[in-house]
Amino acid sequence: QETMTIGVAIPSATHGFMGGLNYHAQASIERLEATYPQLDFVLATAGDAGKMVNDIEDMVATRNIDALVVLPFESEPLTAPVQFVKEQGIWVTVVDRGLSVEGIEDLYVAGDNPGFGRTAGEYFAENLGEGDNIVVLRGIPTTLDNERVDAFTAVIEGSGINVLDMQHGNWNRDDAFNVMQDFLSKYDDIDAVWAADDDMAIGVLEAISQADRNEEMWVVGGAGMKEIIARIRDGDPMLPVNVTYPPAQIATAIELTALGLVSDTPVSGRFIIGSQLVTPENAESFYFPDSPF
Amino acid sequence: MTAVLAAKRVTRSFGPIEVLHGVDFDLRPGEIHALIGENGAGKSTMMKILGGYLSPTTGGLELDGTPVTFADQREAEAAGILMIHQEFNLALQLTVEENLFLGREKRRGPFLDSRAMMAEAREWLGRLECPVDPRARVADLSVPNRQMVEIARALGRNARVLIMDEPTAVLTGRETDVLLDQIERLKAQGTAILYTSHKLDEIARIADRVTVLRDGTHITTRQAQGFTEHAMAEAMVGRDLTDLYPAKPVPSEDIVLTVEGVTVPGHVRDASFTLRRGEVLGFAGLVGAGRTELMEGIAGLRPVTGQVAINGKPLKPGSVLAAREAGLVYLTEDRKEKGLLLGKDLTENLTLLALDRFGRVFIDKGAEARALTQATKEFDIRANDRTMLAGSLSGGNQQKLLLAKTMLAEPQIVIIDEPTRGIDIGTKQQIYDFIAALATTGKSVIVVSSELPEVIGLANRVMVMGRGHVAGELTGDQITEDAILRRAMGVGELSGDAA
Amino acid sequence: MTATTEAAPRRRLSLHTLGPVMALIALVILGASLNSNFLGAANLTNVLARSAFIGIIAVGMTFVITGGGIDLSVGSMAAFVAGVMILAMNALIPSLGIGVPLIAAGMAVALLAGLAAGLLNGVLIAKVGIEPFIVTLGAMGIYRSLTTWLADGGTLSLDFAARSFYRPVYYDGILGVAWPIIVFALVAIVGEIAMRKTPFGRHCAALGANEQVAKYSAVKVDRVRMATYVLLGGLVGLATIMYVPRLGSASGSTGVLWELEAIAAVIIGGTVLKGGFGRVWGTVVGVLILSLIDNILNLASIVSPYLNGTIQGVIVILAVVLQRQGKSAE
Amino acid sequence: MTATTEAAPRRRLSLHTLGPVMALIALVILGASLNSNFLGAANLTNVLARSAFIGIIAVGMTFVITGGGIDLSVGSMAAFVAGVMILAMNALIPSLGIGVPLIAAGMAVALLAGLAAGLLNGVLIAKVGIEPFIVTLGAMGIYRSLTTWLADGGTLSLDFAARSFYRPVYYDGILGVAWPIIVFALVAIVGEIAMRKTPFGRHCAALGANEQVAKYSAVKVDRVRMATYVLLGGLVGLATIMYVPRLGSASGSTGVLWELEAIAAVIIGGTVLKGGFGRVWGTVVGVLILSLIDNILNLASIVSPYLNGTIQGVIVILAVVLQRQGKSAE
Ligand SMILES: Nc1ncnc2c1ncn2[C@@H]1O[C@H](COP(=O)(O)OP(=O)(O)OP(=O)(O)O)[C@@H](O)[C@H]1O
Ligand SMILES: Nc1ncnc2c1ncn2[C@@H]1O[C@H](COP(=O)(O)OP(=O)(O)OP(=O)(O)O)[C@@H](O)[C@H]1O
Ligand SMILES: [Mg+2]
Ligand SMILES: [Mg+2]
Repeated sequence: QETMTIGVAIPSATHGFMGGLNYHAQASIERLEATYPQLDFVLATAGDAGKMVNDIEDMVATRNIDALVVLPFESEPLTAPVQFVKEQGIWVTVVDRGLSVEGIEDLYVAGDNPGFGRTAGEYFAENLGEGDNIVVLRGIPTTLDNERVDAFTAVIEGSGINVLDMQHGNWNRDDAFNVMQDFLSKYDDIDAVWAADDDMAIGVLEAISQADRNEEMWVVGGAGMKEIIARIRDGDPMLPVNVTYPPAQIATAIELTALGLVSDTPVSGRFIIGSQLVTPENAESFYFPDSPF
Repeated sequence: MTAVLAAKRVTRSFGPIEVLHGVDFDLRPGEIHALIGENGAGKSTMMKILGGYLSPTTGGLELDGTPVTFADQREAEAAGILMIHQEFNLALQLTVEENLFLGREKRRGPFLDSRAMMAEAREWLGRLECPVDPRARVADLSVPNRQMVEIARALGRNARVLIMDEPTAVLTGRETDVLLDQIERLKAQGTAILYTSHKLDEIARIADRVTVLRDGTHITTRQAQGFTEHAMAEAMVGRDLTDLYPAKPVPSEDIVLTVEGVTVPGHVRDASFTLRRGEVLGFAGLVGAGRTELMEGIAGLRPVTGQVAINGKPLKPGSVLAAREAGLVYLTEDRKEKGLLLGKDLTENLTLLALDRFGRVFIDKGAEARALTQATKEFDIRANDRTMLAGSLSGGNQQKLLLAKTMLAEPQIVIIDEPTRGIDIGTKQQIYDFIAALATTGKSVIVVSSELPEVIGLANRVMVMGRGHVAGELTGDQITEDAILRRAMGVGELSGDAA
Repeated sequence: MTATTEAAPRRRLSLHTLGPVMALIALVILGASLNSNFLGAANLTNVLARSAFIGIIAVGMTFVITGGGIDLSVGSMAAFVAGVMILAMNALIPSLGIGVPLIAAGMAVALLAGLAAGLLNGVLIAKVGIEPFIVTLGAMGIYRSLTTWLADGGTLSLDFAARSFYRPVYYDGILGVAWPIIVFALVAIVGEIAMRKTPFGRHCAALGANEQVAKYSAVKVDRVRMATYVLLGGLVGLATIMYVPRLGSASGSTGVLWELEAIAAVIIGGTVLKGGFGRVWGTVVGVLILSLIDNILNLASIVSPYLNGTIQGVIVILAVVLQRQGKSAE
Repeated sequence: MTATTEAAPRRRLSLHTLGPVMALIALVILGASLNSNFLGAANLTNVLARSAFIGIIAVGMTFVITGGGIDLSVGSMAAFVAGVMILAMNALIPSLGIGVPLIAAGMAVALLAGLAAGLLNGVLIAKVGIEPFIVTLGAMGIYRSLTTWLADGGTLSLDFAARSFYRPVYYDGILGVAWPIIVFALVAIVGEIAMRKTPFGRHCAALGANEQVAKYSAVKVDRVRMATYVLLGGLVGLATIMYVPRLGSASGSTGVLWELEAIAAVIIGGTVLKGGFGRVWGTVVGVLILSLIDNILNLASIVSPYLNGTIQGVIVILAVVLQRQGKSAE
């Protein structure tokens, strides 16, 4: 039986979410290699868009891949190279960040970035009222960060909630800690924080507890880090809810791609994994103790 | 005859301190004008002003009788004035040829004309009988050869005025002869030459006129004819100079240093000698004989094979600190690259070698200050102020600082490589007395010198080196210039102990 | 890399000396005028405590740079040391329980790991003779990736109970002064004394100024050079000891760009990048300048946050322009 | 920063000279043994073409470093230039249409922007006299944040039709040799000639070796120093011209860490970090070594991708160890 190779190109594990994504990618590859001896995998992680394009070129030129699973580091720069891969007759699965030209990929598996911001925004709008103050920690300046924040602001617009400040915490605990410390120095009245990512939420929580203002505000992170989910499950008053953005979507994508290669199962199409609100009631079902994220 | 270049009532200050006080000076075409004076008298400063490297604080320069100011040395050079610095002015990482043509490369179209430059470099070096390869890196050259490159660079540029600041300080007799011949040739072509040296015999030999500076003041300018060396020395120092060399001390029979079969790869083969307590041992030889390398090997600065023992105890090879702790220190001939931290102040330089004597945990700054006071007195270091940088001292005073630094380690055995390089005649006498006094107090001194009179005048015994091995040993009355040179060049009777 | 080596500073109270201090004062005034909480104890404590990690490392970096070296690996070394420390502490909980012995063991592990990492850099640089830039660039990649690998791509977290016990090491202090500030101050003072008053400091400067001269002056050049890297490694370990109790975690993104920040602080403080002259107090000023810029940008929210980097860059350059102005005016 | 300055290489065919070449050959053999496609035209074209960006920049960096400087801003400068180029081209489409004039205009904008950025660095360093490390560190932050700001936090994209038209500049070539390879080869050859055969190259080396001496030898020190930065800026512009058709976009994360990669390539190639000696062909070898490491890691999925950084770091250090071995054996 002929062996087939699947190339997987993802960003490297530079922050919690990507770490989780890397974990799920490797775990599913291990699983699939055991299940399907005829499948070979090439996993490459990249720290920037150029390196990711290099990796994809190498997969095509030297590893003769039959399918490519890619989570584009950025949409625009990856579009042409992935299109080129497609033109070679290679199956293409795109994960999470869509390409800037429609219809290149055979399979699209993604989370819902605007939905991520919207779900959080809706919770804020429902639980805060006229004149309440919030601060926002954004991620690394990127398109997807913009999409999330735009959706968030669109929802709370008109609710009377004041967004006191927005700064970039770069999806990083230390940066978020520093930014939150300074927000706390700057504003005497903060009712809630949207940290947009659970790594940042950790830093934010620490800054708040150092300033001894735990009673005053609550924090909503995002992406469902296991520690945070556990605290929600246990009813931490500072962490009322979370919004999912599952790093495991990469596993879905790889598995579907593998299935498409080894069987006749039709797998092309679009799979959008919606962002769900994690509440103390449903938290248990979002808790994965083995994931590093 | 009108002067090509003249200085009118030139003063120059560094910070609050004036080092030249209204000096008048003129230089005529086709003459060799010597500028002499003690260390720190202001010779280099005067020359730098004439060469456009420094500007006068007050007063001015005249070129062909019309006042000029040089914004920088480039303008002076455009006017045909060139200077050979007392301190080297070469980029060590570059090759000889690259240095020779730096800033005035020959071009063919947009490219360098390497072949022409190489040929010309060979010609200039050949004219100076300097055997270095133009492709060699300057960093790999010995100090004398660097000086020859520096000279070649100036000679190759057809200057109207050539200023030479102690060009022969690091040269041996033979190279000096070659250089002086070249200077005579330039003079015959009408070049005006300003020359300084602490070797007064050279001055007497080539100068047409002599100007004497003392403490930044113009003392006299007169015809060289009939100006004896002795008179020059007195005019410089302002006091009577008697016998230059002190009486030779009598060494004891104890052997303090045994060097046996020492080989420094690439430089010295199988050198053996001994040194006695209270002895002054001279090392003579031509440039490139390997004296420096042998001494550096003994002092732990180069990898060596063979045995070195101090007071019978073998010395750990390759460690300067071990040598120092055993009582042996080496004073380098390369003051600028290996001797002093030119960007640091006097104190930091003075105490670097013997820093552990100023406290193991904290440095005792008070003791350091006292040491500096002591050293400036003992070695007559003339510094404007105590916090000045070593690089701002006059050349001779840098040498004195280096000597002071070395002696601060209180060695039993001192190896001094070129002890009086750039030292004025008055101070030379002090240093000779100092060396003799050291020996008298039971210390042992090795003097490596290219000035034969110095070796002859000081040493109890002389080792002659030639082409990387010890070519002979001379004692007592055997020590004559002729005997040394014959052995150094490998002609005449070779004594049995030569390797 | 301009002509700075030649003209090592000498004059006291010159603009060159005052440059960074003036920049610092200007920043403080700016901050105070922008926000009334700026000079409050809480904000000052925040800023100073945050500066401590980079600050402690930058003091060590001052010695490395003064000795003519450079170390690009400190940021990722800190991440690695933190990772090792967390793993060790988690592993020791069953045997030591949660308490002072556990913390002490963790601290010892961090210090030893830091010293070992510094020693490795030092040996490669001083004994094998490889360019410090290359050794530490390589080490930077190595530690960063080892940390990611240890954390399996994610974050290494200290056991929750252990962290709660350890937490006061960052947040508490004596007489209202937080521990990181105290430790940073001590390191800075000891560093300043070591640089100015001990043979080691002298030898570093001599080595950086002219290695040949140092060698001819019986300075054990290799040993001094190695010592600077070991010292820096040890200080990275110490910084990590302060860092881990803050968030209780380490990941591949811990300490990213700390190396550039530390080096920048050293240079802003007046140490000469090519070696030969170093000033520990200047480094402290440099660290404070860099921290204050961030703090003020967060407090002010004048501009698009996208432009924060621009303002930072401009201020850093201006701070050094001030300093050089004094110099070129001689 | 070790004893390298003294013994800058001169001897031909020594291990020191051959070190990087041997490392390169070893990598090629390793790659060929791991995968039969490694030496195929497609893979070689890929590797060489993608080396071109860093390679072109590294050639310029060789001059800057030889002249005793450093430039940390090249990566973010490339991002900024790419951003400006894309904005300019998008803006010009209505008036120029999609065609050769548009591409030519875009190229001109990129070159000019690069030269201007280099000039700015050069003026601050050579005329104002600020440490190159600080100037270019500041510039790095400034350009990076300006790019993010221009892109409004996202990505600047070249109009799709324009990109399709422009794309062959990266992917096509002459006689099967891709354009970036041709341009890189030309830049390397011209650079090597400029370094060895023109007064400019000599003056750079003299400046890096000893600024005083250069100045006293009638070398226009400031002008040469400035020229190295302007040259580097221009080459960043040129690299961008090749880069934009490949990815068609620019964002705040474009060119991250290019500066370190370019500097590493220069040092691996044997140029002395403290200045005074530079070798353009060595830089080319250095760039190829760095690209091959990535390529080989992709060829052989031997280890956890988390450890890629470790392997990279170790190989980089080893490549330079080879080189130094030759040196210390003198
Ligand atoms: N850059 C400087 N800064 C401060 N003082 C200086 C500087 N350059 C020279 N001096 C001082 O000027 C005086 C004259 O020095 P100069 O070098 O001209 O002496 P010199 O006659 O050449 O001595 P030597 O025979 O030792 O070379 C000395 O006292 C010296 O310390
Ligand atoms: N035969 C030779 N041919 C060419 N170069 C030589 C030869 N012998 C020695 N050299 C070079 O000359 C230098 C010798 O050093 P140096 O001239 O300092 O020796 P020395 O005997 O100490 O003489 P001096 O003390 O007068 O300078 C070394 O750098 C060596 O490479
Ligand atoms: Mg002089
Ligand atoms: Mg000698």
